[in-house]
Amino acid sequence: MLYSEQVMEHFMNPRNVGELENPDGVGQEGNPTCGDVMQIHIRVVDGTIADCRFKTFGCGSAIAISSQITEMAKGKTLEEALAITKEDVASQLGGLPPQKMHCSNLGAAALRKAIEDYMARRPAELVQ
Amino acid sequence: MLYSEQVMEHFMNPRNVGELENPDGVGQEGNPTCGDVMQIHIRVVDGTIADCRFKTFGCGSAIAISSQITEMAKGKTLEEALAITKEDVASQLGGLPPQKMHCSNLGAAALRKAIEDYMARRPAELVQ
Amino acid sequence: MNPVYADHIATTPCRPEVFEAMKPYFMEHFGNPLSLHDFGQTARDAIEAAREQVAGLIGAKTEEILYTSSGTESCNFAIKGMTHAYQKKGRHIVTSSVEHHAVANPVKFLEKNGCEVTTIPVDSAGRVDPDQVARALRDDTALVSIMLANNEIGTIQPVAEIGRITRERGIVFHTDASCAVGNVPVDVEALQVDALSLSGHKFFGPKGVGALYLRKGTRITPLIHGGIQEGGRRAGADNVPGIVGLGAAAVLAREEMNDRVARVTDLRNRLISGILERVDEITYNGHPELRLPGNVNIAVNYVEGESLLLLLMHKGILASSGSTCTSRALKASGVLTAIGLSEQACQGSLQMTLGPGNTDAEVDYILDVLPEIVSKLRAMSPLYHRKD
Amino acid sequence: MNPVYADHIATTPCRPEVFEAMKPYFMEHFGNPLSLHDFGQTARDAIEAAREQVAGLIGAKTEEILYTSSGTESCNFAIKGMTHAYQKKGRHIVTSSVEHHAVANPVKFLEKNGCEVTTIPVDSAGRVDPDQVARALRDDTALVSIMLANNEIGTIQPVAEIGRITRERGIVFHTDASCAVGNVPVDVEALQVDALSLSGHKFFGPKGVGALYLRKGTRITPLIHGGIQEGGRRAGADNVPGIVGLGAAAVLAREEMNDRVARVTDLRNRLISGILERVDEITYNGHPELRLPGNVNIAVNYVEGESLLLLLMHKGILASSGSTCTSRALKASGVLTAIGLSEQACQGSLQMTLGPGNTDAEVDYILDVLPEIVSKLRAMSPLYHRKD
Ligand SMILES: Cc1ncc(COP(=O)(O)O)c(C=O)c1O
Ligand SMILES: Cc1ncc(COP(=O)(O)O)c(C=O)c1O
Repeated sequence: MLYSEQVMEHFMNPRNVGELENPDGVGQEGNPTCGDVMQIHIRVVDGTIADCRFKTFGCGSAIAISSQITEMAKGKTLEEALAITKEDVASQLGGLPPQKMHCSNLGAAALRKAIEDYMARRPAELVQ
Repeated sequence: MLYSEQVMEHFMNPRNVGELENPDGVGQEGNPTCGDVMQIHIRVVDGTIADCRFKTFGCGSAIAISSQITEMAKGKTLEEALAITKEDVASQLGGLPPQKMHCSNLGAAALRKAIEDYMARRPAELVQ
Repeated sequence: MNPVYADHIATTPCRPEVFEAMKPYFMEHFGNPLSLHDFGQTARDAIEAAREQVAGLIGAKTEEILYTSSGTESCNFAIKGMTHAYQKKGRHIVTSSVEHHAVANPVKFLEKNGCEVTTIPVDSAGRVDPDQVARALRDDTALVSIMLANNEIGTIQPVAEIGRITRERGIVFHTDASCAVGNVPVDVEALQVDALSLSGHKFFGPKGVGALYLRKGTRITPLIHGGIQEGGRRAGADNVPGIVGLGAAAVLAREEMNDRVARVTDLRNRLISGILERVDEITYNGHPELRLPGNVNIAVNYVEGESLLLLLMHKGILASSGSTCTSRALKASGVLTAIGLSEQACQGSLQMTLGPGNTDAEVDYILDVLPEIVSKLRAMSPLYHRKD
Repeated sequence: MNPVYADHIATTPCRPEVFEAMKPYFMEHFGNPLSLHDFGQTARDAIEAAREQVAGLIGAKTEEILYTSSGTESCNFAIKGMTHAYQKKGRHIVTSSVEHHAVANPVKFLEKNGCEVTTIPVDSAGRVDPDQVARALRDDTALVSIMLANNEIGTIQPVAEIGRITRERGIVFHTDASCAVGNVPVDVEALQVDALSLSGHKFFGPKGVGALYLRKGTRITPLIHGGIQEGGRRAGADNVPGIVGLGAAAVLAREEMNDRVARVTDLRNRLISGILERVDEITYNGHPELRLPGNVNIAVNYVEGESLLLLLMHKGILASSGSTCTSRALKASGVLTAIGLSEQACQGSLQMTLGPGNTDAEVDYILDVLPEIVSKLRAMSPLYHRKD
């Protein structure tokens, strides 16, 4: 197969699958008509991502990326989490086939949306 | 190879190769620039072909045909010899590949020319 | 456990008999059929014997078989060569919306280069309506090309009916039978086609060899010009071992045809009915009966095909999919779209194609494994959740 | 006695190493390189490894190698595909008078279909003058195609000089190296070509596989449209075992190149000087040095080539000829005519092409046998008599 061992490992044993009860933020990215959909739930405690779950409709790399990015997000401050790039995710996974690089974008985008959702729900002053 | 056994046998062991000393008739057919040349010498005794020789520049079938037609001509009257067709020669040889049928024409034509040469050398009344 | 190969549409292994037949032609009888000498004669005899074998499989005359390097080359040869040869009639081509790239892409190329193309749609089972073909024909139609069996959904087209119509109108008709020949009975007389493409590696023959059936009297312009191989219609050194292998595969296919069809149809029916019993929200694509014996094409809702393939592969099951992510061109299958599947459903495409070498135990194993895999992926799918 | 194979230009046997390399890909590793699963990956790895091997033989980059089914297909692909891709520049083609049918016939086809063609003549050694090529180039020249080595007289063309000229003018240049690659050192950088055709069965690889070198950035329109094999530039199921065999043949050729050239050149020189010593009234055709190592092409005056071949064959020697009678098209060799041989001399054409597998004893045997055969035929020839 065209995937690295790390991708396959995450794909076969994805971390953080599922949803959170009453999540603090929810982000979804992608479009089922043209490929993958990723949904990320976050729990935020003291400005830090305390927990993080995903559900993904997509190919092997999409699932591995979801698993990887939720692992990376946990324990990070919102600011740190927002700084995660698609390249970070891909390199943590030992690289992705070129035609799959767009998937890694979805992960970062879904996480950003979840954080934005969290911030949108908070009173303005707290978001500072 | 594409030739019958009979063709190959005549080609490998051609009969009547050579020329006659003071032949009664000589015929040549063909053209070295585009393929085969056959030359036939005949000796005529009492209106019958008593001896017959050939020289041929040409492919396997041309040589086999020359050998075969000289064999067929020997002992025949001039009239009988003139009646030999290319098909007769080809069939005596167990057939020829289609693209080689034109060669068998050369044999009959060279023989005819040798007989015509013989007749042209005789006084007119004898030719009756 | 050995892998379960359920991807016979992608390619098939050479049968041992085929490989045995080919073997002497690599090093021992290596002559070029064009050589006049004995080595050439041996090679010539071999490819002519194979021509008779290939012709025998499809009810053709020996001299109506032209060797090529693949089903794709055969299709290109037919489509470009016949359109060129009949260009005085016009430059209109009629084809279907479910053709393999091997037909669709040369047609597209011709369209960009001055031809006009009418593409006949298919119904939800993937069938072309012969009446629609009849209505599409014009005085300037140079060629009709409609496949015999579809490589994705397995649907078999009403080629004989179309053949009757094109013959009446005096228009030449090519059918791409690349994945049909050797797997279902094919007879060029019954089909009334003027040209038919076939491919060795689809029925246990070697890769690198195909053939074009061209009805006597049908004109064609060569695709590959050069030497006088194939009567000057297809130049290039003959792939002697490949051709011998194609002949051997044709002989096996002819001998085993009834058994193959019966056996593979039975395996397929067991597989699809087992799946439909065990997994809900599945669409079974293609025509229920008029399909390739080994073809099982389904859409598994709420999951994506590549993930399915990876998990199946982890369990030793080799299959394929028409999803966007499994396509190197990153486009979902045009065939699934043509039969009206939603784009989301296309993403859940799974194709398993069985062959006579598959066993009941292998089908049982797939049926054991597939439901868990689907459940695992659905549990991860945000779309599936939504639905509850 | 085993036959003496002196017809390496017609084809060569697979080397045992080549066949061994191919073997696992018929039944065991039979996957389709396009399949995502493991069987596909194995096949994909195999053809990519071979691509590197083929590239290595000719100094190309791996991604500059496209697989085809023969030298002829490569030539057609290059000539039609590059002319089409560069048609905005114009439709003028420059070629030589001694090209193989694989080049001459597609060029003729294009000429009939709207292209203009300039054919450069050759000198009596069969060489093209690069200056004449330079003078033939026009603003609307789309393509130059001049062969690297001639398959009949063995003459090697000044391809590097021509490459320098075409590059200066910004015109793409294809060379047909079908009978050169694997037999003489070939380096696409030194030659400065944009495209180069090669053929597996000419250097101990399998029949049914060739390649086109296409310099990075050079445009080409596919000849065979369809799937996404070869980056969409050459569709059709990959001939995996054939490609693996081509790679193995390339590796052997690279390793053995110096030895091959030295050994075969020596055999050839012994053969031709022996013939010239023993038989009078013989013309040695082609360039004395700038020729394929194994090529001996002579005209034996007063006798006809097919008869020579038959008698040689009877003695177990397999050779070829450019005479009318040995050509299935019943036309004398255009190459021999192009170097100025009289038509009668063409009839006496005899070509013996040696390979590294031939032995000194075999050369001695040919030298033993040939004079008698010539004498026998001359004794039968009415033309020979005339001359005395
Ligand atoms: C110079 C040249 N070009 C092209 C070809 C054709 O190659 P293939 O036999 O692989 O089709 C040959 C083979 O005879 C050749 O010698
Ligand atoms: C319907 C159809 N047409 C054409 C082809 C192409 O044949 P090949 O793989 O021999 O090039 C295939 C193979 O997938 C096919 O299934």
